[in-house]
Amino acid sequence: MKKLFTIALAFAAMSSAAWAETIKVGVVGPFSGPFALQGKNFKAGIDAWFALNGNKVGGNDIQIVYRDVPQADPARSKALAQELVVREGVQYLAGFYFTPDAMAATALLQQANVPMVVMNAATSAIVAASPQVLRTSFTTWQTTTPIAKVAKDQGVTKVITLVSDYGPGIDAETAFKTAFAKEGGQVVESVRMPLSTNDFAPLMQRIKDSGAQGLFTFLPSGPPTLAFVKAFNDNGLKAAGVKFYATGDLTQESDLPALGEAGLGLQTTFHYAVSHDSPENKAFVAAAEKAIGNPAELSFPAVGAFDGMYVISKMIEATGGKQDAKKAVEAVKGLSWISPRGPVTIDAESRHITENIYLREVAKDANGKYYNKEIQTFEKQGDPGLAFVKK
Amino acid sequence: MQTVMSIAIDALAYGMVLFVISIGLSVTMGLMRVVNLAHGAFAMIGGYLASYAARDLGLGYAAGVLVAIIGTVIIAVPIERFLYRRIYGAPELTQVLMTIGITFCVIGITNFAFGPTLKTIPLPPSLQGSLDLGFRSIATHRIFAIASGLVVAALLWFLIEKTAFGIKIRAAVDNAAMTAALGVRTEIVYAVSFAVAIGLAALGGVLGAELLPVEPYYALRYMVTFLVVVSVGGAGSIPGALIASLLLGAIDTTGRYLAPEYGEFFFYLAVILIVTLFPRGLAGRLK
Amino acid sequence: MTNLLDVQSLRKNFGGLAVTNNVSMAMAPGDRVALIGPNGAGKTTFINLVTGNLQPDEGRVLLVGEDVTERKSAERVRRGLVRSFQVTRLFYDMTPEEHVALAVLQREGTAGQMFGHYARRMAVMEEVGEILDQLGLTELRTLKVREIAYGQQRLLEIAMAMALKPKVLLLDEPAAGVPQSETNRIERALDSLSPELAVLMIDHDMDLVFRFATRVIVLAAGTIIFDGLPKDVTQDQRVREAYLGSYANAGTAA
Amino acid sequence: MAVPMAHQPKPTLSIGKRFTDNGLLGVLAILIIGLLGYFLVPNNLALLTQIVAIALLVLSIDLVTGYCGVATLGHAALFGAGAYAAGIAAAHFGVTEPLTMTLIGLVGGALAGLVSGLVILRAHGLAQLVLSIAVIHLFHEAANKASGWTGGSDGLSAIMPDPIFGMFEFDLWGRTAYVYALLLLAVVFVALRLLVRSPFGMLARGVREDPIRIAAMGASAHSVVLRMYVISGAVAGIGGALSAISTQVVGLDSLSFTLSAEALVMLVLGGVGSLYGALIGTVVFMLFEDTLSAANPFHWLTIVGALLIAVVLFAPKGLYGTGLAVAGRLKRRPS
Repeated sequence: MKKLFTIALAFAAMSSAAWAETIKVGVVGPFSGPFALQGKNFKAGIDAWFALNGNKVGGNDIQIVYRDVPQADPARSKALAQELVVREGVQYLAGFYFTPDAMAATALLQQANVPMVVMNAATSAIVAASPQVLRTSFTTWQTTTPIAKVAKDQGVTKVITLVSDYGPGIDAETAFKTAFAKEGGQVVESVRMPLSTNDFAPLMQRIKDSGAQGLFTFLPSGPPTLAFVKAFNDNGLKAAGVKFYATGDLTQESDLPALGEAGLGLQTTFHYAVSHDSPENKAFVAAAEKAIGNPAELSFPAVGAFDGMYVISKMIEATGGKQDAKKAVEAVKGLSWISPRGPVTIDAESRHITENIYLREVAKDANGKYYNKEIQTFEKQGDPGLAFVKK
Repeated sequence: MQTVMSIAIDALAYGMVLFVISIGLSVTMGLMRVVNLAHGAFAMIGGYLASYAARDLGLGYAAGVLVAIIGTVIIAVPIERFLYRRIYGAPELTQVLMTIGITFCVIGITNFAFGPTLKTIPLPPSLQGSLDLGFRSIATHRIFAIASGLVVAALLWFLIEKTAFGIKIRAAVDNAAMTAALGVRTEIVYAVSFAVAIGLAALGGVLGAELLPVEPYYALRYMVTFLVVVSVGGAGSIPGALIASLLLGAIDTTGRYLAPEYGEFFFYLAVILIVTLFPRGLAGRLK
Repeated sequence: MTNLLDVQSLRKNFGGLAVTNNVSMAMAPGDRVALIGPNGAGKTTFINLVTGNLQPDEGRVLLVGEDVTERKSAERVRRGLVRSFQVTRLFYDMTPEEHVALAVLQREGTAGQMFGHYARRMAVMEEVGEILDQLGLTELRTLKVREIAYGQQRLLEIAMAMALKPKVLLLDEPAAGVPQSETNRIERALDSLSPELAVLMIDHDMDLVFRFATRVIVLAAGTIIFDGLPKDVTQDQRVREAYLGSYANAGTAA
Repeated sequence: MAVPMAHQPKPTLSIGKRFTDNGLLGVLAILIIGLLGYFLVPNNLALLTQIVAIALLVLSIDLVTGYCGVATLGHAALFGAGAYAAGIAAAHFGVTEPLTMTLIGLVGGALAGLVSGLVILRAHGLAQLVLSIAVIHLFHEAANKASGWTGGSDGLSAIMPDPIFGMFEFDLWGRTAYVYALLLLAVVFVALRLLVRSPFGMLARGVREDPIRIAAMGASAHSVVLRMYVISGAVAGIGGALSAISTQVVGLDSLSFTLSAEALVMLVLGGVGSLYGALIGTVVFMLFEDTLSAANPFHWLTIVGALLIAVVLFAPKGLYGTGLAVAGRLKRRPS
């Protein structure tokens, strides 16, 4: 019995040895189901990176192995991550759209000797869960905090917050309240909406009744944002001059055509706009649009994936293709480069990305295409949420 | 008082949208006795077709609605002929398996063909904007949805209660073998009923698109809502579905206004209460 | 000696229609009563009221002196009031052996036991074997009920009732649908019932009724119009009217 | 087997029959196939462990759906309750001994079974289905609200089970977890085998076919099904605890409508009303899903849908039921 087992193990070891010059990267994300669009953007970002940089780093081929977790499902995410490490022999884990999925997989990293590059999941605590986690996306705290300043600067002192009742929504609510209080503003009411809300009209009535001058909201990207914005306009709040503030999740580029006229003028803060004007971004967008097929589908997870691949390539360089998670992570601490979103740095201490946050407004270009127009830059923003992570 | 009025209007508008989308399911489940979990899939197909016709081909809203209804029915005909006909009268669980399978396929194919982004159906200028009621404003398309809902309810009631075809449907439901023996071709009755139900699904998908946006996962996302409406109303009953839609719309809307945090609890506790009190649906008691 | 079953002034309306109208009757140990009456007289409703499948609007049902009107039908069964169904209600995926064994176990109070197989218990198997043998079902004991003939299913209904060892047994048309060749099995089974037991039988088969019953009750339009000896029933004027009247009206009523 | 045994008043059970009756054959099959899995895919044991956990959920649905005829789309409530009970015990109260955690999961699941049984059994048919949907949404929302205990939508992590018996540590390869899972499944399977063949199991089958008949025998159909719901909760709870122990996280998805519906689909796929059907359905569906979604993470859902349709068309009694029928026909032909 034991002998058989040893043989099986030996086989497993041999097979990974034989593939040594191909370095595998396991990417876990939602590639089917309701969030398939975001998974598609992961892939587009990664493909764009390959298109611009080739798939060799220092003589090693990089191969991506995709695994699908359609909806937040930590048990499945962990099982797949485990399978990627043990069976596929991946040296890097990456992707992770949802926080619980990322959290679940962090438990494996140390024993597996594998670094994890979070390409989206936006809860501050993930990087604290293991010293082998890096993040190339953003946190909800990071993108929310600046909008409080924007509101104050526009003379708004009374705000009502409406957020979806789940982790990121609650994060956004807390972040906004904290930041807005620091600015001297007042949050008159905080409402949490169930994720399954279809009809937002009654909530609009609540906004009206609260007497707030402005609204801060956080909703997951996708169908609810459309209904929410339409309800805001249809119920006369826009006409009444109530200011609308949100993070960029609400105006992600792939939702803009659906929002149409209703979205015009919405102000959001975010780390990336597809329209960002820089040579790096032009190259990236060209490659990513080609990779995704339909340019209208390109959205923010792609840039997180693209930069994630950059960090992974640097780690491969630093270790010469050998599996050594500690050395790899050490090598990219403090790493700075020009991302399609602007200048960024992997913070040496938190391993989270420091980046510019932009205030953008939805506008229409000459071809009638809607885009997020950057109008103000908050430079070198770290993650204010880290201070609140329970140890 | 204004707030109460305002909530009442929201409740009515939401309830009527629920009605328009769910009534087709009530027909398949009540009259044809099929647990049709693919109802949302057909509504979604309708939405996609309308979006394609109205937005991408620029045919306009009215044409979009027509294309949606006719197109969805055409797509549904072979599905009825080759798949549904095999599960009429089969155990509920078999029907669940088959219709979930169909839903998965539709989702996958839509995702492949149209991509995962939201699709909108551009409204004609007359339905855009909102109507000022003095104390509040209401979106014009919602008024349109309310009116359409009432028209659909009336037409359907007329079809089932007052026409020869309606008699055949009701007879076939009561006793298919006996009806067949009387010379009624039940498979045609079933096929036509199915087509009507699918047409209603497509119409609902289009009319409700402002509230329940069209995207590939639509087919599963709202399935539970439709099921709840139909069973609370009593499958197969038009007045039942109407009352259930309005009632659930009212509960949902009030719950979301008064205690949005606990809106889910509010809604489902109410469902449990209603279903326990009226196990055969609201219409089961009204008769 | 208390009556085993005592029905007092039962009344039940459906809508405005009195289906059971002030019905009283009693049965003592050893009684063999036949309940007859024209179609629509309310016989099955009466049985359902007695067993608790329906709740009466007025009146009481006493079982061995205890008022069971408010009790659920299952509780009445546990107190010894057992019925068979007019249309067989059986478990079509189970075998006759399992049916009877289940009834025996239920009577013993061990049907809720969550381990062990009944076939391991000699006493149970012996009793099951006896009952099946008595009704000529032995050869079919391991077939699924859906595979056996309707007449045999009727016999199984009676077998289950017998296995429950009732004090009062209500048989709703036990011989309906049973081929002539097998009715004698039913008769023999009925003859073998404990003399302590009270039996109420509904049937249209007058031969069976007269052979079996020591007393006949005639129900018409929800009211008892005759309660007496079998030999007197055909002479009774009201009974004749009820039957002939119903024939006369049959054309318009149907 | 189906040939009537003429005049055999006291059938005694042969050793061979007893062997199959108690499901020893099934246990052997579970262990052999399980160990085969261990050696054939030694590096995907995490998936195999997940399959076992879900198999327990599917067995649990079979108890109420297959044996008692209750329609439910909310059974994950029982599984999730077990998972959260075990997870909360470990993360908040430091109960990290795996056997104890499993036991806590069992109790949590049984309680959830009692609660949902009390609600769901108040109606029949479609109404019952809707009640079960309401129940799962209420459980899900309650867990989302109680984020202090459950971690809300971020999931409950920091579950660190001790080594089993202080000897076998939960390793990266998932060997310990898998062996533990297989043994749990074997034990549960034997227990359920005994249960469904016991007088109570017979009573339950009777309820499925005709609750009025059961009442006419003096038994209470409601109490039978409610008891079965509690047992079913215990089984699902063990599955949930196993999932919490082996993956060391519990997410809201374990209390979701999606999981309930998927598990029901697996059951119908395998064949309702037989323990083997439940096991086969789970294994086939999950392996199929895993292979497909690995081969094509983008479009596998379509193929799963097609599979379900094919099963309804060509194997209407489920894989196991139809397999048995085909085997029976083949066997009968030569004689």
